[in-house]
Amino acid sequence: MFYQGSILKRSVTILGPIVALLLSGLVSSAFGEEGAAKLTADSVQLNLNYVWTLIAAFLVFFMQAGFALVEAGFTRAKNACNIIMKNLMDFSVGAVAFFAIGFALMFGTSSTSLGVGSTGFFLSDFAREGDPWVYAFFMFQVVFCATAATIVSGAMAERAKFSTYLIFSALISAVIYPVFGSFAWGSLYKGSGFLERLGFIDFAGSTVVHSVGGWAALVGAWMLGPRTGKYTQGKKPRPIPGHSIPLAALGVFILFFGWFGFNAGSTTTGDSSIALISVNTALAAATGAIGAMVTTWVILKKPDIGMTLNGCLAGLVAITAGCANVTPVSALIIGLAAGVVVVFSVTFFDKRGVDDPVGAISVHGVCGAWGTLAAGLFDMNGFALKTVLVQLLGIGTAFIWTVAASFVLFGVLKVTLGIRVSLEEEFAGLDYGEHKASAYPEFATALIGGGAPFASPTDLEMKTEASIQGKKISPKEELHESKA
Amino acid sequence: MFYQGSILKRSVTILGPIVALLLSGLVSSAFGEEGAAKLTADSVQLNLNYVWTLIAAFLVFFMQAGFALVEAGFTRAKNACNIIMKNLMDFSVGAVAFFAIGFALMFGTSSTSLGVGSTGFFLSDFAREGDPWVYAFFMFQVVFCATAATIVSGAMAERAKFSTYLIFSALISAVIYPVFGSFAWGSLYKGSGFLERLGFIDFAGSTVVHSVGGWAALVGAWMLGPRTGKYTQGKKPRPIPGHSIPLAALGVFILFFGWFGFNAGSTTTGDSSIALISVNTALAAATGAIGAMVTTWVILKKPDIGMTLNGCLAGLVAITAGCANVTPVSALIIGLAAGVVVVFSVTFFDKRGVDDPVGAISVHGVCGAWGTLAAGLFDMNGFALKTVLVQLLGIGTAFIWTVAASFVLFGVLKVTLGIRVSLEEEFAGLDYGEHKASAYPEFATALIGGGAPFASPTDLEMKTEASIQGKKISPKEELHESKA
Amino acid sequence: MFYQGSILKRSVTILGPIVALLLSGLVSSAFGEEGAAKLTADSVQLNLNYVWTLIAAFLVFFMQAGFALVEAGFTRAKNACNIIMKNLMDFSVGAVAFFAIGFALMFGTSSTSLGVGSTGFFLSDFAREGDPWVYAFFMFQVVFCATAATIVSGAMAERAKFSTYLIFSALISAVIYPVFGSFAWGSLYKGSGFLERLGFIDFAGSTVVHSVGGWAALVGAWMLGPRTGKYTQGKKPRPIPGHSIPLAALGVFILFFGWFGFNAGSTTTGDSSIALISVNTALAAATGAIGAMVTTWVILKKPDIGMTLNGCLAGLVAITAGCANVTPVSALIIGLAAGVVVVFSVTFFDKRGVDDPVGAISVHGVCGAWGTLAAGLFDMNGFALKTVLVQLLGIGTAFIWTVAASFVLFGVLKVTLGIRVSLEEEFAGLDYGEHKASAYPEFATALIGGGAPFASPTDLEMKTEASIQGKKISPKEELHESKA
Amino acid sequence: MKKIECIIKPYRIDDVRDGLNGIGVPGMTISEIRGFGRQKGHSELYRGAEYAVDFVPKIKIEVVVPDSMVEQVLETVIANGQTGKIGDGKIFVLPVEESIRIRTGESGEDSL
Amino acid sequence: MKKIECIIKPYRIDDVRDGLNGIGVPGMTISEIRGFGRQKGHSELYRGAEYAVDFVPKIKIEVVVPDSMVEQVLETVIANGQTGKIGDGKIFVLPVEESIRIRTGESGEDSL
Amino acid sequence: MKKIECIIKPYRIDDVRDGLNGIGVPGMTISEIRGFGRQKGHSELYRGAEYAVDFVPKIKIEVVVPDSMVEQVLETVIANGQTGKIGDGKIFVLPVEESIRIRTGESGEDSL
Ligand SMILES: Nc1ncnc2c1ncn2[C@@H]1O[C@H](COP(=O)(O)OP(=O)(O)O)[C@@H](O)[C@H]1O
Ligand SMILES: Nc1ncnc2c1ncn2[C@@H]1O[C@H](COP(=O)(O)OP(=O)(O)O)[C@@H](O)[C@H]1O
Ligand SMILES: Nc1ncnc2c1ncn2[C@@H]1O[C@H](COP(=O)(O)OP(=O)(O)O)[C@@H](O)[C@H]1O
Repeated sequence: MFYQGSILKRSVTILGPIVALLLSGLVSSAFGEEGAAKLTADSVQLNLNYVWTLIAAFLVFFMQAGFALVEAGFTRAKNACNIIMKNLMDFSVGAVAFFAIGFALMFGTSSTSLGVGSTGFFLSDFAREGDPWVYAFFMFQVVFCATAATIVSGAMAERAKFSTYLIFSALISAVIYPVFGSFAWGSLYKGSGFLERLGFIDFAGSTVVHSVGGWAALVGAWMLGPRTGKYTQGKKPRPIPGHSIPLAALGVFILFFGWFGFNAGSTTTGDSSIALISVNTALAAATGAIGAMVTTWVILKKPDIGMTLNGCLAGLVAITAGCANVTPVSALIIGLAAGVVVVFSVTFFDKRGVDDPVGAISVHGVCGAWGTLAAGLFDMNGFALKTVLVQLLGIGTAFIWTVAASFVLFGVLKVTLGIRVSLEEEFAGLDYGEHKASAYPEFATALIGGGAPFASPTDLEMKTEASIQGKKISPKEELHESKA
Repeated sequence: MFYQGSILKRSVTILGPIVALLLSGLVSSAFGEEGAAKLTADSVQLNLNYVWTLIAAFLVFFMQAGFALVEAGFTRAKNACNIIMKNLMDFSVGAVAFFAIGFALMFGTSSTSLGVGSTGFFLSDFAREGDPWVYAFFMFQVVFCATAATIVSGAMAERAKFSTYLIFSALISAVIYPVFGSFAWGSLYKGSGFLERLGFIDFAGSTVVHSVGGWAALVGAWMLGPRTGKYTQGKKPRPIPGHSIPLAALGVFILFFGWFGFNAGSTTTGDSSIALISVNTALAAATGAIGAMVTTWVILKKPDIGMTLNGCLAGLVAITAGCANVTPVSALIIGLAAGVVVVFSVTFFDKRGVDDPVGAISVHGVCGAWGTLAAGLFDMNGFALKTVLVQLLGIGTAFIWTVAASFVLFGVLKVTLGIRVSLEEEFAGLDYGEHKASAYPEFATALIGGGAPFASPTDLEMKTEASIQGKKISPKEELHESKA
Repeated sequence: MFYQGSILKRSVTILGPIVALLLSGLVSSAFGEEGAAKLTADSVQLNLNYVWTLIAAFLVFFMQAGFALVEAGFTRAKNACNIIMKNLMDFSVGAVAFFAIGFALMFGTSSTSLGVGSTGFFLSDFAREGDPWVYAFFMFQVVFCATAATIVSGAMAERAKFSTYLIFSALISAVIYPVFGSFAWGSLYKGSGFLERLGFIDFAGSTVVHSVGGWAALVGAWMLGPRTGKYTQGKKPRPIPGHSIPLAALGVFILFFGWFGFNAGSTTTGDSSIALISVNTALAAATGAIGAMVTTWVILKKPDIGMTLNGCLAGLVAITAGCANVTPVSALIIGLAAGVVVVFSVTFFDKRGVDDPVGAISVHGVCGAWGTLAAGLFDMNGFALKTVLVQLLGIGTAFIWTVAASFVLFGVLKVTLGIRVSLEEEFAGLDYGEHKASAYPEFATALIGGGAPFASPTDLEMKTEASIQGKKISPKEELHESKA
Repeated sequence: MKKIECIIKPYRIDDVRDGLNGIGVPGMTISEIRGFGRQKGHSELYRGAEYAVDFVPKIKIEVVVPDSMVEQVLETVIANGQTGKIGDGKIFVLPVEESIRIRTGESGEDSL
Repeated sequence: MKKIECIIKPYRIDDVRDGLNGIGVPGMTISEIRGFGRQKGHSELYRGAEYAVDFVPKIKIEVVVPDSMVEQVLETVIANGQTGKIGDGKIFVLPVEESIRIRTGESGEDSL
Repeated sequence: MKKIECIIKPYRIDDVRDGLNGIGVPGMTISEIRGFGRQKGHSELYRGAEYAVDFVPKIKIEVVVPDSMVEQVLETVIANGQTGKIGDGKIFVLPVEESIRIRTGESGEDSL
């Protein structure tokens, strides 16, 4: 009696008339007029699900900060403001686009057998229904969508035009991500996708979120062409060192932290299953970092920090699909393999002329695919060839859909508005060119680069060039290998 | 039976004799001797409320890191240690002051009709009562109080004397914030304020926390006078660029993350109402950023990063009052408007001679007022003129109380101890002057500034001046327009 | 009825077949086939305990980022990559080691009266049992273990060999920490330690985690010898300023944030007791910061920022033992004392020739001991000499065990593999020597140091020395006082 | 032609530069240097201990002018750089044998 | 011996350095400086307001060579540093009376 | 008067400076530069790939002294800057025609 009384008193005292209105008016809740008198274990569990799902969503949101830092840290100081703006806008523009369109495509009732939805734009027909769960579910899904979108900015860093990028970012959130999402996850709400009907396992989105982001990044990086100075005349890649490893590392720690919400929160239910998921997540990240570190130590004779950071993320991406259906020992193996794979994958793309400044394609695309496959291979319910085949189907569908859709989208943008900044702007830095800004106005950044000749000469000097000398400077032609 | 047994076993095994004592001694809880045998849905919901409220409080606490970074990033390197110390002390000194005095004024039983409390100093008469809820509630409130206090440091950055600032910080936490808080929120515990009795809507504190902080910041910035070099002799404002946009941006992401706790946690109840609040919070922040970006893009021809970051915060401040009583579509509009307003507001104060290095007055004061008004205008229970008038009354009361109280407080401090550092110290940087410290001892910061003549010449050189040449150097008089 | 139906529908819709398998297969849960129909208050409370414990574990995990930043910020730029790698590996290697061995030693069934466990390696015999709580409990414990391990890296920063450090890090997680942990906390799971049987109070680990980490740090720092240039020929200590106070401060804020999970999460039960714990945690941190600030202000005439940051952490460490059994007013005192103590302790070790770049020994070792004692002295159940004596026994046991074990371990490593980098590598920086990396390749760091002659000359120049001139350069002998 | 090197206090740079522009100096080159001289450095605190920062930050201006302008440059620098306090700095005059403008290849005083 | 000081555009540094290495210049010293001249700076935005960054970043190369090499060095710097745009920079030639190699104590042209 | 420019290894700076103070040099100016010469740079790793950092960091000391002190300065710099390894650096001596102390306007050797 004491506690019930206390709850009543508090809920009235604390929430006051505003919430009372809320409860009776907009939403019908466990604390509605009759409800308050009759809390049941079921209604409390439902409340617990709200709390858990939303806290997990907040953690996933925080991953945006992690992405911003990783991408800023792994690129040059002269582009830091720009990459941060792109990350902030991935969420801002993406959230609005997903609210308006994407959520409906992904989770609305579908009239086709593929599963793409066609009801519920602007959450319109959901809100009337009375069940506030749609808000909790939307909140969790919108931060997932933002994650997929933000992956792309890293691979396109230091040369993608800001205005066009915003359009792309809006469309990946409104269309590209939700359409594939509806195939695999539509039935989490009102939809029903063909992949989930086949038994496709992608618990928290190795494919749905990470591979989709990674393959869109691949198309983007490829269509943009490499950063000027990234390749020698003989097409040999040259490293362009990122300007702040501590910021990049902080980004990785933040992503790791947020990933617990990403994986464990995907239950959207606060129950005992979240424990195993969390353990698997932590262990795979750990072995991912170890795997990449050891691989570079063997190959390069030194434990490479950039790769180790990528390896940690690779482990996280890889466990995302199977975090709920593999054992901890399997998680150790899945993460370790991802850490090894990511090192070779980064080098592979680098050599093929795809310039991905942060390793997004390898971390999210390749390791997302690996993780999805692994969720089938290591399924703790036993190995089944059918499951593995369905996993491969899902991986392949994601690749084809995303590459095709991104290709069309970037292609149209390229021939219409242009997707790449001018050479002068690239030299001067996108901070100046796109935002007339400096990330670190008080610090002298090196004008004389290391290995990458255009790593820095471009800096402040070029800003001036760009600003006073009109359109075109003509640095000797052969030095530049801009492709876009 | 299984689970009940398991809980019993665990609670005994895990918590051991210490907690057993705790339970029987200090607090009476659902796990007390009899309690354990009879968990009810009500008592579990109560526990859930504890968990939710405390986690939300932790998130709000983390906003302190966000404020510290935004303020450090938007000011010069030579003052970075000082602004960080001020932020750390806002919490440290403020928490003690609120514990000792503020909480009692805000939430104690009141003998006047205004609502200011007069019982419960040092939580004294609460603890005896036996209900540990007071601790959870205090925890949530103390981080709110710290937020209000820390807003002020940004507007007064780069010139406010550290020792006097500490006194001010203690008093805003002990008196200025709690008194107004008691008007609007007293009844959340034992008080009863006149504004809440009139139906004032300020769910999570656009006015109670942000405007109060913002208006105190206004008085502080105005009484201090602008930073030396901020205005030309013709009184035209000159920008003094902040030293690290990446740190400032990280601060904004952290604030955004913490804000979910700020708004949704204000239910202090873990139920379904937190979902809508979270969605509104995210959407308003998104459109706030978009609003500011587009506005600067139109006016200045470039999307300005500093303003976009401010715009995101402006959206968050604005949705704080109405996050629980407006629809998501309204949230989009409220945030968008805040993003536009903040750009004009920053410029307005800048031109009027109020030097606010981080935009605190505009973000928290002005957009807090806008958000409070918007909570009335967009009330999803329908528009009512009375509600809007009450909102205006609340906004006005906050302004008058805070400006008056701050004016007296800063006035007294100014004529007694002084509120501004000496010109030499300002040149040398407050890091050296107040703390004899360097934020970045290994990095050469530019001695030759950009637009702001004293942006940097002041640096290391002036430290030496200040340290070896006794009290006063006399740089040519006309160069300095210090007003305080 | 409505809600129950809704839960059923959602749990089926959302979780799909995967989770269904999970539930029936691996774990038996409240949502199992029959379970779903019969949620009880007990089962919901159990779910709440899962949610609370895991969220707290995530917060504690995030402290890893805090440690990395504090340690990087308080050391020189040329060693930033290395210290970050060490922190990342403390978790990565440590988590695997604790999973494989440590958890079994700490919490397995014990056949001796000391309490060290001997069952459950690789969580093997736990998983079969069916209760998924072991995963939640492991998750919480593994992040504690990582905390203890990571403390050590700070004290050994800027000179400890990376490869050997990894071995040490694995062994502290696999053996040193778990063995002592089993004495004090074994019965939280299946063990039964001699200290807990005596009534030793260390609620969240002032001794178990922090002192153990701190004393291992002491042995490590002592056996390594000081950084070259740290002491004059007359053995007078010289400060070697850290390269980024803002990063260090951000680290402290993150640690403070994570500490709420550390202390309040140690209930592993979501109930009302977490409120008092949180309040105590916040207040002790606040007075810790104030205590250190005032102490330096009195002694050094200026409020020292580095010490104030250490003071905040000292307050947190100190309240960790007694956070659940002291009153808020006691917490204020405990924190304040810790803040004062840490200042003198740092100076003490500095003068004694123990070079601890970040103050880890004083913050974690000394203040951990103080906090453990204080948990006895300020016990709100009343003062009892016996309790205090048991506390002293626990403090002493931790010291003896950790110092002895670390001494043997470091001793063996020193004579076999070596624990310190070469003088050339130390000059060039461990970033170059161990990882061939630069933390900030675009920023010119000062070649001309302040007080510490080798603060910087070592930088880029020495990298070259080290790389081109084979093994040994011979800077004039008398300049170097390397001891290891 | 002469090269005039001026070591000045950083916060005088704006005035000195404006002064030199005023007398028609065609260009100049500026760098940040650390000075040791009569004016001594200062001390800082780090985690409870004090240490000396023994240099003083200064700015070096290098300007090459025809012999005829030397006198005027010296006067201008002194007028604008002087505060009368220790540490105001030095001016050194060095001979220059040739000057070339890279853009055009012009040489001699025309190239300045 | 002469000391040749070249102020060039930063992004020409790789070519100029390679050119000088090509003609057998034994060594050189490079620093980052800020130039004021015909080429003007640019403006930036900060939180909604515009401000001028009035200098242009440049690189200074200092190379000391025997008198016999001076001509060749000048030609090489012009050839590699020239873009034909305002702001290409200057070359100044100054007399050097003595040069010493610290490692060996050798002096004169042998020490270069 | 002569201006003596010394390019030395960064970690020799404390000794060289103390040496020069010891013989009564009234002041000096120090800057951080990047050297190219016989001593070559090194390579670093970044995300799995190697790249060359082709310069070597050096410190430049500039000190202007009366002709009578030149010899002593040279000896002191050599004595304190020498390690005997490649890359110890150079000393260049340049003529100075005039020196002025900005604070007082004094000129000639008195101004040093
Ligand atoms: N002999 C010198 N050679 C080169 N630079 C010098 C010399 N003497 C002084 N300087 C430079 O001039 C600066 C100012 O000199 P200082 O002796 O402090 O004051 P003042 O110029 O007022 O006598 C020094 O910091 C140093 O950079
Ligand atoms: N009289 C001068 N003395 C010293 N440096 C100069 C002088 N004139 C120009 N400079 C340097 O040369 C750079 C280029 O000069 P500028 O006048 O902009 O273009 P240009 O060399 O094409 O005529 C300037 O930025 C400045 O660093
Ligand atoms: N001809 C030169 N002109 C200007 N600076 C030079 C010249 N030769 C060498 N230097 C400078 O002296 C430094 C040391 O020279 P280096 O050839 O590496 O070794 P050493 O002095 O032992 O022969 C170089 O890094 C460069 O900064």
